Amino acid sequence: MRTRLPVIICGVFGVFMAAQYFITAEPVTAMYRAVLDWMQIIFVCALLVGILNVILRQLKSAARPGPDRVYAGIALFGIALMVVLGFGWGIGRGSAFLWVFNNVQAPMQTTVFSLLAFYVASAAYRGFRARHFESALLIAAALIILLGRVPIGEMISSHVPAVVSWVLNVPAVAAKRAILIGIGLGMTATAIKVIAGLERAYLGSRTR
Amino acid sequence: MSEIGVWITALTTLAIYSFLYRDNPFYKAAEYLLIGLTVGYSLVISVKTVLWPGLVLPLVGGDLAKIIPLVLGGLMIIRLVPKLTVWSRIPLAVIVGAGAGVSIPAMLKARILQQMGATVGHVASLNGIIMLVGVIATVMYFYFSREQKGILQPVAKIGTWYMMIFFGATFGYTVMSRVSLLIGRMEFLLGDWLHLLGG
Amino acid sequence: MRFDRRYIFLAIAVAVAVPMLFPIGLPVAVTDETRQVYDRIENLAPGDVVMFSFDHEASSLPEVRPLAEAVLTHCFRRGVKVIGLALFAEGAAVGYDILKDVGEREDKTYGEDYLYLGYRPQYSAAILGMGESIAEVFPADYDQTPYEELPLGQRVKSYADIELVVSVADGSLPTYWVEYAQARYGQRIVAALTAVMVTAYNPYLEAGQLDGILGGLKGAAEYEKLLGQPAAGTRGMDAQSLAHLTIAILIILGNIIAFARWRRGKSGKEGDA
Amino acid sequence: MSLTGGVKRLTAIIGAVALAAMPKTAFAADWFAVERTPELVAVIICTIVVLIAVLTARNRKFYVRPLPGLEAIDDALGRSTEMGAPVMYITGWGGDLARPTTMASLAILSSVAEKSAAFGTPILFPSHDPVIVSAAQDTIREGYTSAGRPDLYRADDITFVTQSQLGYAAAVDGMMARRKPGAVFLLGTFEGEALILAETAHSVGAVQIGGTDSTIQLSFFLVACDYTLIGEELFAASGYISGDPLILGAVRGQDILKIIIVATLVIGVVLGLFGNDLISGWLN
Repeated sequence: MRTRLPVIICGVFGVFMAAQYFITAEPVTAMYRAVLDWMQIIFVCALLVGILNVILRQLKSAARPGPDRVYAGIALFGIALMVVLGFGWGIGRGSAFLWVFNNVQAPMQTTVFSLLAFYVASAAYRGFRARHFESALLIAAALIILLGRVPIGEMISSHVPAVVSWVLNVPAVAAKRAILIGIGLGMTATAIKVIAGLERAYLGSRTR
Repeated sequence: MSEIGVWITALTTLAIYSFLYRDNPFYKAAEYLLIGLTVGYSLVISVKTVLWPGLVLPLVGGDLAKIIPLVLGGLMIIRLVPKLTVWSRIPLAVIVGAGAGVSIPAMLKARILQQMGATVGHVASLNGIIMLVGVIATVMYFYFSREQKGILQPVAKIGTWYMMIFFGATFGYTVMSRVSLLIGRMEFLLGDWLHLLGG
Repeated sequence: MRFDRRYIFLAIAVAVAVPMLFPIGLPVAVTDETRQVYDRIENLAPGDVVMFSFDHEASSLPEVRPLAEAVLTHCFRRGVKVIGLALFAEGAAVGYDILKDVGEREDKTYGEDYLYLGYRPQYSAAILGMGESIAEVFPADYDQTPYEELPLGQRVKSYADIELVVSVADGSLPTYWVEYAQARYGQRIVAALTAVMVTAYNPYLEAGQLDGILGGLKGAAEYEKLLGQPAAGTRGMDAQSLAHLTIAILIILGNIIAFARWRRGKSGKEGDA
Repeated sequence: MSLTGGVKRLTAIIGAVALAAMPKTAFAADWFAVERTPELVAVIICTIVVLIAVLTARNRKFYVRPLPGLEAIDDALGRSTEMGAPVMYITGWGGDLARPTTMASLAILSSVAEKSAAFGTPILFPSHDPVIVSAAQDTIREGYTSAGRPDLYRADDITFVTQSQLGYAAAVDGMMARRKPGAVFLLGTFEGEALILAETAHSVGAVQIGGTDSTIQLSFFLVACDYTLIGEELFAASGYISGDPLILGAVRGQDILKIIIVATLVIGVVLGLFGNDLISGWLN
């Protein structure tokens, strides 16, 4: 039962979900929508477990003396704030919940995102080394696009934009297509292995 | 945006940027605040938009079909009891199986057939030929059953050239978006907060 | 010894901040892609309706807001009516702000010249549904006024009454617009995208499934130039150029240093491999 | 008759036969999505090829060429052990458990868990997805147990952090700065957070092994990580690392499909040059 039942369930759902793609009959599409719905609810239930674990973990470290209790307190405050505002006064427009989202959460997220501008630069400095022909190509392509897409490139030569779009639309697209084909094959093969019960790492079991 | 909002935003923004110097208490405080807010946010949103209208209300309304997701979700929740974790394998199997099943035709279409179709579509031009050579060489780069020797070696080599151009180009154009984000934050710090920008 | 990367961070911060404080005013050349979008709007007749869909998350706002503002301004100046909506929850409040800001700046009346529908989940269903009836998908606008009580709402029933859809996006939503609204209802579509997404949509433009693509902060700057009204996009271009240049220099510098070390190692002196 | 004329005629005949054989008429039942026939054919071909390759693999072991990224795993684990540091394993914010990429990553995780347990080095697994956490807990616990070190398992190391992409990135950054892992595995579907994590991992001195199916993030991994599994290599990796003959058989199946794809492309192009768009029509 520990692995057999899950593997059978996995196989049944796998075959059904692959088959429904080709079938237009209403009972099948209704079942398909139901399964999507179940997946969503399973996810939310797992989310509740996850969130409960986060809260317990923070409570535990808030209870322990030491500098970490302050941070745990901050995290708990954040959770409590959103929960109280969200369940107490709603999440619609003009609500305090949205105000916190717009003025605190969203700008913080954008700021974390913008750290990338710095990281891109440091990765560029250390990662691009012309050790052989291939890496020289990598660098050349990066430099062309980097400069060709801002006013500076247009100042260097009026042909730059044309070169940029050729690189982006011909060789780069060819490689991207081939990589996508490879990934598609890998995904398909993995999915087949999983449905056939050959790959069971998600159950923690490797042996058949 | 009210003045207090601007100040809160500015302080949290600076706290996050301070990580670029090194890890420090301000960053750590911002990090925990962000964890707390985002966890609270997703709790509220998922209960209010999924669990309540998608499970609770229908069940209360007598929709017996919802007993299945109730059971599956329940099996997930009893993971909280360590001895019962084994039961959560059933909902996990549903997600993995259904996900694998859905992805097979979808991936074959979007990642393989459409890409092949686009390649075969317009070959009667120099660019079309350059493209075809690139696709075939790069696909063969991923041929695993043999060492890259003999005929496979030059083919895989050409494939790497194409990939390097692609990766370089991707890097270059992604930089644009990332820098724009920083510009946006700078506009906020220098303009909305410090009022240093004209206009 | 490893180079302290914090100098690199500092260089980027300076490259972005200094041109904002002291603008250089680098000339912006307009690309054909941007001109195509501009001409598309320019050729609309006053009274035509354009739908603006805010299909992005809050975190990409710095990039998409200038794009949306530029095109919206153009529409309002042409006397074109605008219906806004959001297919991502995070875009909902943001879209409303942008639309209201530009609408008020251009002296337009809510309900008559523009309106905002708000957010609907399940985007494929929403896009398909509006092909039959907008009022059915959005019974009321964002302020809970019944759709059909708004003057613009009475006039615009479905895609048949809409000249053009502008999808302001940072992800895959324009694909859905093409696959559902364009393929099924023949709706014409323009995509205003973050720079990262542009190459992903070039094939749609080539195939004629999109009427135009406007991409990234550079696209916004070009559009502002065509409008003759420099704004956020143009302001950002100096910083954008300088940051790109800095990164390019860093790549070259990294190689020069590595090469010098390698030479030193080769000539028998101490050096790292 | 000229050569081109002959080929033209031949392709026309082949085209007519193929058209007649097309399932449009055969499956005209109203419950079948006729326009999806090409996908159906592709699904059938893929399933047959992969399953046959797997079944043949029972009798003979297939060769898979070594992938540098995978050979580096042992070194990375060894290095972590020497430093007395944990290893960190991340499946990427862009994927959920329903995505085959995540499944492939978990398969690699199970081997990594077994090896790291043998070294006595714990794994940190912060995740954005509570369902992945549940699966990973089972995977890691089982890996530790089969290496004889169930005592290494701590549920608190394999945890849900937050769903938010950038909240998650900020938290993992902090975790890396404080726990200083010796090796960081970034295997799965990544989005914008990819480089934030890879650069921070580098700054704390960790060996980074990256691999993703996201074409945009691949370029960042290639530049920032010490080793990168490019696209499909990530999927082949689970067969290679487990050494399981049946899973190696599936890799063999992928290779056979590649030959079929290349052949189809070549035939399609040749037909196209002679004005026959049979294959391109089918694919589009």
